[in-house]
Amino acid sequence: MPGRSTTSVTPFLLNQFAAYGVGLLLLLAVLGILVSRRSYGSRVIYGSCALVCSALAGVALYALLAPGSGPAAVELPIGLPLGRTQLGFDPLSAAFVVIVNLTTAIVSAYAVGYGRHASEPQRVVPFYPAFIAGMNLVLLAQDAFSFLVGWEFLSLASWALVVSDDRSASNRRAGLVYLIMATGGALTLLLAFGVLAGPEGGYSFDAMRQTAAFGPAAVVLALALLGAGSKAGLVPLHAWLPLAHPAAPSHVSALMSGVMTKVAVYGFIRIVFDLSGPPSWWWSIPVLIVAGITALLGVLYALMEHDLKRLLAYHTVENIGIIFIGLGLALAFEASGLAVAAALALIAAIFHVFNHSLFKSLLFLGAGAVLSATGERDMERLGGLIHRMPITAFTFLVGCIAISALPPFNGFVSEWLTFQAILLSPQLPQWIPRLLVPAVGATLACSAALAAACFVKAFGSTFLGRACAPAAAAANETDRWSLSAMLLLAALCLGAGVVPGFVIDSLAGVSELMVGGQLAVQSDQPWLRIAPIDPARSAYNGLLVFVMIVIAALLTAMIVRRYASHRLRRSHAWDCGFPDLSPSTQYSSSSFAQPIRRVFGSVVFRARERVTMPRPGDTGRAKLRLDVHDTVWEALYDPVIRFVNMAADRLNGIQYLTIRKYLTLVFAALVLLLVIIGTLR
Amino acid sequence: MSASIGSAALTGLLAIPAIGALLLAAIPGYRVSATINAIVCAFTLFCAGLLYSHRPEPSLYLLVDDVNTVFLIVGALVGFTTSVFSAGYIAHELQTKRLRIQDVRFYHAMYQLLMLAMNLALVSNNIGLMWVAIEVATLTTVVMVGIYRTSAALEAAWKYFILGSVGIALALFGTILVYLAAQERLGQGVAAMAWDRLVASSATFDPALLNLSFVFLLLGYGTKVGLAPVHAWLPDAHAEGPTPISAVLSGLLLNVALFALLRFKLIMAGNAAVISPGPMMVAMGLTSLMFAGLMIFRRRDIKRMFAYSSIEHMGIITLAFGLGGPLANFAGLLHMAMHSLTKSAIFFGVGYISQLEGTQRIADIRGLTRSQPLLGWLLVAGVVAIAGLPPFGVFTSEFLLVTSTFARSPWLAIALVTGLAIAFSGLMLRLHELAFGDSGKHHALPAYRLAPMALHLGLVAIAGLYLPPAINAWFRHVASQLG
Amino acid sequence: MMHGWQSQLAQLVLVLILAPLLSGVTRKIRSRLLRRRGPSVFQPYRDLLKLIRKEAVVADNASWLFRIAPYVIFATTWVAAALVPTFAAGLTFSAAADVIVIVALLGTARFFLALAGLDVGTSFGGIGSSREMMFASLAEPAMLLVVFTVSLFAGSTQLSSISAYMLGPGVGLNISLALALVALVIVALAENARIPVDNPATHLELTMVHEAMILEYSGRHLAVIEAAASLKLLLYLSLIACIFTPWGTTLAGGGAVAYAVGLGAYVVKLAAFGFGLVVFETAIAKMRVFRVPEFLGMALMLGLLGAILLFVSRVSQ
Amino acid sequence: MTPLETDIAHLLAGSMVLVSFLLLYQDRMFALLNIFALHAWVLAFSVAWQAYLQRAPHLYITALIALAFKGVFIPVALHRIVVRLGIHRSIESVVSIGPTMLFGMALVALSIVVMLPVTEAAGAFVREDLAFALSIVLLGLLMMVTRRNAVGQVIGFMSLENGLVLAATGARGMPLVVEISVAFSVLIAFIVIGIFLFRIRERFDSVDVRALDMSRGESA
Repeated sequence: MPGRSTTSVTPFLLNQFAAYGVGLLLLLAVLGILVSRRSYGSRVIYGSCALVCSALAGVALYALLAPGSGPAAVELPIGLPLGRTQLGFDPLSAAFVVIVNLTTAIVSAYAVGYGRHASEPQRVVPFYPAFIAGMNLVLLAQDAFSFLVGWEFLSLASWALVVSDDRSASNRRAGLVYLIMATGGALTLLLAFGVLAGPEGGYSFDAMRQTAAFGPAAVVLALALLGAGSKAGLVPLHAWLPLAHPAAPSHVSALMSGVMTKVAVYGFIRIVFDLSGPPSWWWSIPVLIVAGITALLGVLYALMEHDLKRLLAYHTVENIGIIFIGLGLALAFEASGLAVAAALALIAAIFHVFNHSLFKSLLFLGAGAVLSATGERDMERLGGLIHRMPITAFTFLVGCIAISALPPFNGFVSEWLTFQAILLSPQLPQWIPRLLVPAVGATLACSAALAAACFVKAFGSTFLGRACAPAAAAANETDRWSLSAMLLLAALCLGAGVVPGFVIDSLAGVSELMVGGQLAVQSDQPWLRIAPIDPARSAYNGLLVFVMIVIAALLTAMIVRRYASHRLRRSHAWDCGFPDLSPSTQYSSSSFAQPIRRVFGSVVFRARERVTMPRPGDTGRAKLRLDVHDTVWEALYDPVIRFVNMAADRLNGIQYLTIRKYLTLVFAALVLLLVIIGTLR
Repeated sequence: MSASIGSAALTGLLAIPAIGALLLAAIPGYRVSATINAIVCAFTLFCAGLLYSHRPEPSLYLLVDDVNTVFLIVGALVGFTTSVFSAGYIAHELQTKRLRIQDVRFYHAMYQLLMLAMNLALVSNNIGLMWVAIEVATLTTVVMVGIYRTSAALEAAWKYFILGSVGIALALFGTILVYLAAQERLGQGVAAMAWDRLVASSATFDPALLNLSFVFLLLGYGTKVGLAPVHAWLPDAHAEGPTPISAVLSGLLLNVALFALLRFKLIMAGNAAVISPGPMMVAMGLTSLMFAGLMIFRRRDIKRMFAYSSIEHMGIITLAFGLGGPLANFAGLLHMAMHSLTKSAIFFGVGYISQLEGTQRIADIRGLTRSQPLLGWLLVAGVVAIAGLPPFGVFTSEFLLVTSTFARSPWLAIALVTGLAIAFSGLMLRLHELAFGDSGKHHALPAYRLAPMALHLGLVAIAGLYLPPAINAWFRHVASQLG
Repeated sequence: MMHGWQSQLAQLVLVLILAPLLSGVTRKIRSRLLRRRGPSVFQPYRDLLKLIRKEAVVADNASWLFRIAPYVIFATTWVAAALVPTFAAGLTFSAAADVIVIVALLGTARFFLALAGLDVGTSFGGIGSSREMMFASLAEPAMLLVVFTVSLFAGSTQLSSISAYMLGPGVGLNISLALALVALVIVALAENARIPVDNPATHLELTMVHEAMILEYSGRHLAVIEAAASLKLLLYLSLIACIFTPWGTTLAGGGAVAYAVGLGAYVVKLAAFGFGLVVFETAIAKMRVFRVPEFLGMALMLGLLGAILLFVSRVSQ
Repeated sequence: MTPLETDIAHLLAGSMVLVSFLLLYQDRMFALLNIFALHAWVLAFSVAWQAYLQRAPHLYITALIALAFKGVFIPVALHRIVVRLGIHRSIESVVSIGPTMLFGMALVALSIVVMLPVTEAAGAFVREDLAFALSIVLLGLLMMVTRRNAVGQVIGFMSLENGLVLAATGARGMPLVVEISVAFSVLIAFIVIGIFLFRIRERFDSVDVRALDMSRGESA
């Protein structure tokens, strides 16, 4: 149009870039079908995925930070017959696009190297770009139809990746459970949009914002919790997650756990905060309760686990719980008009989304490196890898510290912000949340501490100690691509931990749009510290703490070097004078978890240990039998399955009736209808 | 001008299959006859296509309007692709001696007769004529179902025959009642059976007679549609007949019967005093959806399983039309078209699978994506499409249906969603067994044989993402007509 | 306005110097109470020097983690200790971290200690690490709930602001505060491996927790770790001091006299708390390992109770 | 038309209902066949009467078909089949006669109830006639459902269809009546041939589940 300089980057242009990016990814998927069998195929596809994703992340970052970039959606002629597909950024989707694509780009770079281990690339490579495209489509969608198309497309592509190694029955089962639960969630979201759209079907998000939700908004909340929660992995809808995430190839697991669940979080925020009008205060109650249970149960499940990838998957459940605690608080504050507090809680949640996407994918990539080096996922059969793969061990350690919410890494910052939000909750006017929030806070603290325990166990039994299996003893460090990707992620974990102010500031637009409030601009604070409410109230300076630790450590080291003796003798382990025993005597991952299992697990998992000691003189071996129940599955899923099976069995008889009996059915139907007709009038 | 072309096309639509039937009855060689079969179907498709743009003048006996054009074109398309698929399929059946050469001759003649009957049923303006046509279509399919002469096939055909006959009788009674209601106003004779006049003046008919008649029509034609609890013939007929016939049954015949039901629903809708037919259709649709969904779990025969899936989808469509209103009707139409294409595509695939594996037992079929990757993945795509996942068209229609339903009656929407979820789980459970896992076998199947299947799925995928504005406007227009 | 950077530096050095003395003093008093003469109060310094001069024996399969862990542990503990107001509140760095950060820093130290315990791959190291983390999984939330309670009083999580508030008129005797204090003491006992949770003096294998983790350490590494342990004890005592008995603490802008007073007050408080600690320890016996969770669970409950009481009572403010 | 004429029409239709009850009541094979023949004859007469009333000569054809085909040919054919298959002993029915009759009564009542609201405008003639036809249809269906015997079920179906023809002819000036009756005759011929060919000795539902398992790969 006249008067606009062609050089200026308009929102519309950005949205167009984004749409092209998605299209490009879909093209890559098609290309993947053709080249996947070639030797170079996987490298080409993964490499270009990395490029496209970084481009998308850049565009989205610009859209997030550039002033005055409001939504001016690209309208595509495709999509719903009764309305056009609209793609575009608003601050929320821009923020999530950045998070998703940043991580995805790095993971794709890892996959360039890791992809070589794939036995059947043609079952992985084509679906990988489709998977990414689906996630971006969900984030960019500005109308219900394309949102759900993206959502289901995403489920479909990731399902194909889960069953990519379909030879193992467990993977097939994982795929089945995953696809069914994902579709169930999508159907509930369908209902939610049905409520929002109303009878004459205003499917664009704008229309939904303008028209008040048809029907009670509580229904929307419930449906959103079910729909988005089932994909995010809220307890008790998490059942598919520990099955599906480990089944996929490790770089895909990283994406599913680190990124895909965040798309679900986005869906929840979009529906509950954006589309379904102003919340009422009690909305926060179910969210907070579910979130607290999720956080605690997730980490406890993880502690019971000795399959490395399953452990990581369960930790995703825990972190989703933490994220939803933040969201629940934000709901409570927003409903009570405490805009700044709401902004704090929301930003804490989204910040944790960002952090978790970083360190969870880092950890899964590390697990992948271990898996490809040893062929083992069972931590009981690993150990001592820190000697064989030092760099992997180092990056994995960084991930462990970050996810355990320990300073100076990023995991701590977001939990610190969440705690700050919790401490603001006495301002809430209602009683129930005021009673609930401290309990939630305790849960949060407890799960953080348990997470630390869990990752001591994970890192310790995987990388430390002595190798428990020849495979672990013969492992070799993984390739350059993978290492550099993991190092990059580790660096990002540290970076986001020491200078969190930038992240918080860049999320200001989101909080403004969603809860109508902002935090003080953090970049104004001296020395890069963050003080969300008021420096006198609470402040944290990650950079300073980090520098101080480093200086203190170096200082100590120097002093010791200067004054201490340098003599160092290698010898057998002391171990209270016991002779050097076989590696099997060292603490395994399940023995490490034993005390915690006895304290918590006996209730939650009905965990029972039975020791059978042979009588003195009897040379038989002693036995320890441990049985742990997945109570959630047994309480919730088994009954449903049993009911469906029972109904199917009952009805199945109808397949085998005789013609006369079928005629009886017809006759009965006829008489019934006639009676109805006869009585209705 | 346009009208004259239209009437020519209409004549062709009926004459070409008739001639084809006679011709094929005369020709012994199956190669030639298979080719001729396909060519005749192609001509029929062409005529149907012409009718989209050129409408003949309606007569007392024949009528072409927007509504039946949709069914005609979808039907002719499926009929054509099926005839192409059937050529290869029948050849294999001959090699394996399951069919004799004279069976094939009979089969081809019957195929065209079936086409004729269905076209006639669709274009007939006279409800009596429509009834006759549907009866003929039923009888032809009955004999085709029994064509293998195995005990199971004969048993299935017999069951189909008896239940079908009862259905026909009920439908006829309903038709007579409608005529009785009409002849008070429209006078005796053919005029009182012409559908367009019935619709025009149904407001003045006697509501009690209309109520009664709809009960009989719903059960009578509902038997043909395969709605529970009068569905019983459908699974066995699909499972035991030749697979092309299963494809035609699911893709066409069910739609034709549903179309008949729609015609009468419109007559009811014209009269304010009648008990609305909507709730009855919704109830039967929902029953079929739930019932079929649960039945899928216990199926061990692959064709029978997909037959139940047809029942499920017919239930959905009936429910949609029962709900009425522009959105739901649009969803119903779209779903009908998409289901025809997808389900026939699936049956094409299933036909090849049962021939390659030499069995229809799901338990004996494993890892198709390994033993025959293209076929396997096409099957996966087909099942994914029929289960209602994007980017396929079924998703679009289910999206519209569910969202529009919730606004009107939440509980119904929840029940609908539950049914969808159940059926979905059942299909996926079986799909995982069929498509994945290790399979020692390796089947060779020339890719071009899969062309019809790929074509259908391609169309469905395109329709899911981009419905051409012309078709879109057309469907919306029809939906608005369906009240 | 802030204190000068000198006072911050002074505190850094001060905690370093006082820490071994504190453990020396406690040991002395302890043996006195047991009717023993006991070593001199300066014995810890001698031990440290001795250890530093000895050669370090490292197990064959110990990794680089085993050798850097002591320094990380020491550094984090030291930084944490330097951030707690001792003789003066509102020091230069105190704005850099609030009490939550301090708790988390100790968590980092514990994390590395537990890893070091697992590194060599002996059974005792494993025992120590797993039990330590189990205790922590209860102690840390209890600690954070104490923090909630206190910071809800002061409306801040900055220790300086908290002690300033505690000096102020607003505070009377309060049930929540009392509960918090008890909880904090229990946590302190657990975190510093004191009786009844653990016995710093024992080497009886099956009862060890802290000692079991550092079993493989020797020489300079052991020295650094011991120093860190004593720093931790000091930290907890001064934490209790600055929250519950902030009297005499130098506030910003005080003169030399004020500093002297503050220092004196601080030393006196440490001595008093140390004495109290020893008396408590000598009075009771060590628990079985699986009684400890109940002990800590009590702390957790007390903390939660205090917090909830406060959350609710803060209705109309 | 004079009341007498309509009364005769009623009489014939009503007597068909009566004969249907006789069919329902009958439990010996040959007697059943004979009574069905009677059913067909009554139908033929009433159709002929309608033809005379409506001055519709084509209805005479329908009457003729009814008479020749259903009144003579089918009973004879069935008779021979019964003899050939040796199933002339008796007809076991699912429900014993008494309840069946009661249920039949209920059905007649139902059909009258649903016909009541039909407006007088539709003509008393049509209404009564329809009520009878409907009850004949329902009774025929009832017979199909309650009889375990193939022949019995065929006869049930044919009586049902007689009801249809009655209704069709009762509807004044309805086109295609002849064609329809022909079509139905073809249908019935199919069924009879089917019984004969497939040796369905006892009943339609001879195929039991175990047999299906083998043939269908669908074990219950």
